[in-house]
Amino acid sequence: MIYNIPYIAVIILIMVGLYAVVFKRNIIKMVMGITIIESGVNLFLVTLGYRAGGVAPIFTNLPEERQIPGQLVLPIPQALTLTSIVIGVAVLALMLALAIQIYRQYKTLDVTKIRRLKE
Amino acid sequence: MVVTIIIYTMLAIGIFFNLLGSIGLLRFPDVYTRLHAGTKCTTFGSMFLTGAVIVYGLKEWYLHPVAGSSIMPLHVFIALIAILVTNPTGAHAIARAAHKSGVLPVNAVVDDLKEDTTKEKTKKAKEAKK
Amino acid sequence: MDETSKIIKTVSSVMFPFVTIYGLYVILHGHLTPGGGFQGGAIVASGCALLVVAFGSDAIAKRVKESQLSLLESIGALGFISLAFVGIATTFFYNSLAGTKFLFGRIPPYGSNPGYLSSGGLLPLMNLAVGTKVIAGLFAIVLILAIATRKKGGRSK
Amino acid sequence: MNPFVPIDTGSGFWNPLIWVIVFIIALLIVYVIRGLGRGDYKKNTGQTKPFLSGNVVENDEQLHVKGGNVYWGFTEAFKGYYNKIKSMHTGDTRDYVLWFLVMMVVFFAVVLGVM
Amino acid sequence: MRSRDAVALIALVLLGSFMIMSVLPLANMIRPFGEPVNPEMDDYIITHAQNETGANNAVTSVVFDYRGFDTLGEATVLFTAVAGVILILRRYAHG
Amino acid sequence: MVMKAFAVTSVVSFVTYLLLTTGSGDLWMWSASEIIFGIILALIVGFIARKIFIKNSYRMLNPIRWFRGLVYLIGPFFIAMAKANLDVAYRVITGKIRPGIVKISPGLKTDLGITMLANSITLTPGTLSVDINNETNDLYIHWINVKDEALKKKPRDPSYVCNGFPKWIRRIAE
Amino acid sequence: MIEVFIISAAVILISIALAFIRLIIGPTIPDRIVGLDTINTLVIVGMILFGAAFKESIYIDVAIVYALLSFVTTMLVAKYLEGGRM
Amino acid sequence: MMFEVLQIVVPILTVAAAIVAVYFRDLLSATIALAAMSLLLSMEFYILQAPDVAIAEAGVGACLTTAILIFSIKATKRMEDEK
Amino acid sequence: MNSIITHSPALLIAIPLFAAFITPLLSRIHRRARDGFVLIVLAATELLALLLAQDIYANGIRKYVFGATLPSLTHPGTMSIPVRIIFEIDGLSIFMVLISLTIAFVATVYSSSFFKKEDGLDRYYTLLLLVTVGMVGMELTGDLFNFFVFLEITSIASCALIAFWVDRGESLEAAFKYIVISSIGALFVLMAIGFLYGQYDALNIAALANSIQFTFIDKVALVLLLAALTMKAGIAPMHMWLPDAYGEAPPSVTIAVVAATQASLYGVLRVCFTLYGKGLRLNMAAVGWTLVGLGLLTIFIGVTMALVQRSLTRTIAFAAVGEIGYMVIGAGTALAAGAQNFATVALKGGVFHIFNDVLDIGLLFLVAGAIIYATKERDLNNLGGLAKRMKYTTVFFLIGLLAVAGMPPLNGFASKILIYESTYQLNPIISIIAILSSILLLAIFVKIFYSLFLGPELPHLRDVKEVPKGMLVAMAILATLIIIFGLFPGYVLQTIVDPAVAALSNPTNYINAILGGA
Repeated sequence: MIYNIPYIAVIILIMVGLYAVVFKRNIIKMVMGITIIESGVNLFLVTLGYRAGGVAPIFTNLPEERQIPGQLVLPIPQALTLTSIVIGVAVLALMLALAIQIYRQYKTLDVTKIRRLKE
Repeated sequence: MVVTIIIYTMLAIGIFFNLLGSIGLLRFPDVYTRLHAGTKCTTFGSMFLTGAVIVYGLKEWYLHPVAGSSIMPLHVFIALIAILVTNPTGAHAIARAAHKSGVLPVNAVVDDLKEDTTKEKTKKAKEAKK
Repeated sequence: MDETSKIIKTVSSVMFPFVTIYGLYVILHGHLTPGGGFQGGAIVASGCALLVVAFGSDAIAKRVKESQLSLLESIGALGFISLAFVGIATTFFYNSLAGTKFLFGRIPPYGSNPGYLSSGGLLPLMNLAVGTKVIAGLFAIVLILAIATRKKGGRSK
Repeated sequence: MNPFVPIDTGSGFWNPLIWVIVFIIALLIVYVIRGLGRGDYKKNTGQTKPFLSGNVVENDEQLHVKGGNVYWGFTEAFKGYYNKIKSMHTGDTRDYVLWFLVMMVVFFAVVLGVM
Repeated sequence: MRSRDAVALIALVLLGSFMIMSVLPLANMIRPFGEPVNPEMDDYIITHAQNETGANNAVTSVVFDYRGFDTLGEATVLFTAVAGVILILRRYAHG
Repeated sequence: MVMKAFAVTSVVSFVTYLLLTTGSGDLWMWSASEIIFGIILALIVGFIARKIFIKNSYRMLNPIRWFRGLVYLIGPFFIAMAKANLDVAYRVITGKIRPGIVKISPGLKTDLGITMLANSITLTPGTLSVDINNETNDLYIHWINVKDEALKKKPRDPSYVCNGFPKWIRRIAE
Repeated sequence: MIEVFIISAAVILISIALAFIRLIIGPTIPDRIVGLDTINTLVIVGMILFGAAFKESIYIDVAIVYALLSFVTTMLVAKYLEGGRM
Repeated sequence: MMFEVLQIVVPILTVAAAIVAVYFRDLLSATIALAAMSLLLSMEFYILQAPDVAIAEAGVGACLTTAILIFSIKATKRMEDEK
Repeated sequence: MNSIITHSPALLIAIPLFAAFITPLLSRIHRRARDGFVLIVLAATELLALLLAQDIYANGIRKYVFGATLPSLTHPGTMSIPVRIIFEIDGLSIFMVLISLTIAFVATVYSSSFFKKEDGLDRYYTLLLLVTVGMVGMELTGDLFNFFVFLEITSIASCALIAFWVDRGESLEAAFKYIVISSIGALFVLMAIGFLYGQYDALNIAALANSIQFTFIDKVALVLLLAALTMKAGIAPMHMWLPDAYGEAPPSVTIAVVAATQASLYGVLRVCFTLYGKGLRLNMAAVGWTLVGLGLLTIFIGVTMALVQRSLTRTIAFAAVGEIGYMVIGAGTALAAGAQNFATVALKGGVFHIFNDVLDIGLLFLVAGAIIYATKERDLNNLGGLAKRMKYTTVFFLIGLLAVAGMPPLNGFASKILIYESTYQLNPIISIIAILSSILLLAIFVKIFYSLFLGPELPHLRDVKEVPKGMLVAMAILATLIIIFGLFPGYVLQTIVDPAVAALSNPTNYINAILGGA
């Protein structure tokens, strides 16, 4: 139970981010919420790859007392997380560019006023 | 053995100052004094902590002079230099921004900067009038 | 007194080459130490962001054009995909340099070792290509967003 | 392969070729019937003019039913439904996300409850 | 908007509880923290990465060799985002 | 002039690169490939940063100045820093402060010198550089415990806040 | 030796928590950045200590990245507060 | 033993930073809190033995995310303005 | 030639990607050169896809392992699951790829004359190519994480394209909504991938499908995947982003986004039928019934909302929502029916309708684009009497509306009748509602056709001209395809739809192709 703290932190992060997206009116705040969800998912992936007592799967100057079988952290989740981080930055940049242009057009950041498209 | 004692001492000093910095950050009344605590103490404490790691790395290098054991002390040294250069600059940037954004020191005895800024403003206003 | 403090400018310009060389180090040593194309590229792009902050986006935009950045980015991306094409004699993305005696062809021994820069096959080259791409791309994003802050109101109707 | 294979729908079949032939035959029949009609119908005379109980006929453009007004009666008849469904489409991004979350809960209920 | 907030809160709470349930080791449902079950694929990479790719960093060998295609996709995502930002802010990019 | 800046930047980058990659091989501490790539990368960095790194402070190329800088760092600077921290510790515990912002004219000309001074001041007892006048190089310093005698005359005496640093820095950087 | 480093890192973590409180309660933006700056330095130190504890010299690279880049954030916020063009 | 304590404290701090980032009405403060969250997340990655990811998060979170957020706040407006 | 076919799965991605990277450079040289280059690249890719399709129909499932010593070496000898990324192409994949590439080609032809003076066209073509790459990648890949990456490429590129008219606030708003919702969805997909990876330590779809055990976590992952992908596919009540995005994008972009939506639908099919399909079909009946219900809701909401729209593009967009419902009903019926024999018929109808829907809706959007191009007007109330000025456009609109409403002998009818027949056997009410909705749709469009094209000329539309040739050619391609598909539905079904349906209903083949040895 106590060792699953990172997993629980993941869920709380995701829920906090979703809270920001669902309840906050400011679009930049919503973007921040999405960033928080993104962080949560990244943490989830890295946590999946953790092996208790292991070190990173890098063989350069590995400490001698770490025998290799079973002593290294799993590498694939880390690779997935890297990809996910890049995607996060890309999406963030795009959303912020849109936010800037929306502000230029609508003169507001309030999402309840940015709704010319309805019905 | 002596090296171990040195490392322990440096760690103790570093931790002391870092904790002190954080406490000062909480106790002081305004931004500038907090900067004193936050910048000076943490920089000094970090110097000692990183110094301890450097000493430790050097000891390892001395004990096992294989290729690669030199990386730790040198990289830590680079990190230390970077901290030393950037921290005071960051503090300066914050202080300047704070003063420009209108956060003035609490209970200030004297404030030359404010005087000068107001002087300049009135001067500019006069020029604008002319 | 509206411009940036001299101290910040000086420190930024002193820091910039160090940040850049460190970023390039991270890019090139991706197969030996933590890091790689993306991480190093992000570091170098952050160094460029440092310059944007210290000297203002006007001064930087005068030196660096958006078209140059996109050119660099395209070159990086093309380099990466071409490196992937190199292996197409066997399969796409086949690491055809590993194990040859050529440029990066060395194979390190199994287990803990100090690492050789000349190992890794196509990996260091791919790192370089991705690094180029990421530097250009992220810097372009930062620069354009910085320029976008300037024109308040813009061309809206 | 025969390009004119019919589709087997389980209980019947569908072959557009037959349909086309039937359609053409029907057209022919219509044409024939049309030919049996009155011959004294003349275009561009008073015969074709609309007669609105003696009121003045407005010009064509005002008679034209605008695209946005089609099925006005239909929407009027189902006003309750349309009010509800229109208020569902708020145009608020947060509501879109909220619908997604609600549907996720529904899926959870279905999958965890039934399976 | 009261009802909307209530619905949103309920949905969030339900979703959170479902997900928390799925990460708690009630019946060993997900791998417990720090103890991967049967990491066959990763162990293969750990043991063969140096041999097959010549890279000491197994993460890099995964990123660029074993899953190199993902990295191509990742680079494409970044390229796409840059193109998108330039497209959206093109009034500013070209001066 | 540009060539010189390029060369200096490249060499500095190369040295940094060598520091980062120690222990990689047999050429004393480096492998041949590291050195080759180091040279290439250093040239690239030199090309990019040639107009940024060194504006006109070529006098820093003198090794005697480096030596002086080292002595300064280990000697007066470190002692002042230790004092500073004890001072802050004292103030954290007792809460006795008497803050104020004073203006001093250290009389340094170069950018590098004033930067070093400002950073030294920030790290030393009770003082923090708040602002700088970009034309006259006057520093505005936040002083945590203002002494009354410093307030007597209007162009303040720098010696109260920066115990002899300007002298050192003039010898290092100017 | 390893335990000592980890205990030191734990104490650093307490300092981080304290600085984090300043980040939360800080009445003005500069107060918050001071908190962030302090956290930054402390995290760098913590990472170095962990690196020493794991005996992994290559982990120090992460700390260097932070040491080089942490003040960009500070300067960005400072620049924003100063007003004027970016 | 100590190590487990760390593995518990850092996630908690991360979550706290995220909550604070959502709580702040001032977008600039929220950005600062987000930077702190990214920093702590990087620390967590570091503790979970993922230095690659930690470097990426450092390079992105410490600088680029904050930079583009602050630029866009500058281009729009600072306060969240909720009634 | 042989090696081209061997490597064609990789080339299908690599060639458009290469072109996308090169387009910004090329557009500095000459505008026309760039347009032609993009067209040639897409045509070549389409040709390659056709070659690959022929090969697959002849020789069965095709796999391509990236970075291995052999393209078909799925996993090294000591391993039981694959390590590397594998492209696995069966009938369904190649079917979807053909759709995507056709649409991308048509969009390019169309936009080469639709856009004249706009700036930013170099990025536009790059992004169009990237959308294509994203869709094709989603459909070809046999790796779950790879699927996520391509999903993100598709959504980011589509978002940027939707915001192409940056001076219209509505476009920006639609793009923002789209990116928010799709990035959240994609994050949940990633979360689900994490759950599956954590359990089975595999990322390959076939390997996962082989070892899936329907534990609690598997169900959670299923829910996350299903919710995110159905949302991306635009199923009610998560469809609301869709009319915004479809309605406000440039029409050539809209048809690309339509194809992207179908790619998400492909994801739904793949998850339901392959990933969770092995031997446990009975358990999926609940999901099937849910999908049927949602599909009905989608049809109903889409059609009724299309009635009250004032904007031409939004009307068509809501009709598109309704059309999506038919495909979902087809898939859902197949899931709910289980092993009964009408499952295949329903699946056939659903899969066939994917292609038909893309063609019909695409044609309608292109016609709407032509009207916007000619009149600069998209409000229905300001349009009328266009038939005299725009003869070809009128004909194309007529074909499109008859097809979308499922009038014989056009293609919409052929697929809809399959769906009606099979759903009637599941539950007659479903089929009746579906038929009624279709009739309502026809009524709406006939009326709109009348008020747009027939009737008197409006004074401000007197100087309207027929649109340029490129746009007409694009519309003509789609119209021809519609007529061919309508006249020879049996042939089309036998050649391309049946392999797709066979691939869906036999997940074991999919699994064995990967895990059954090198």
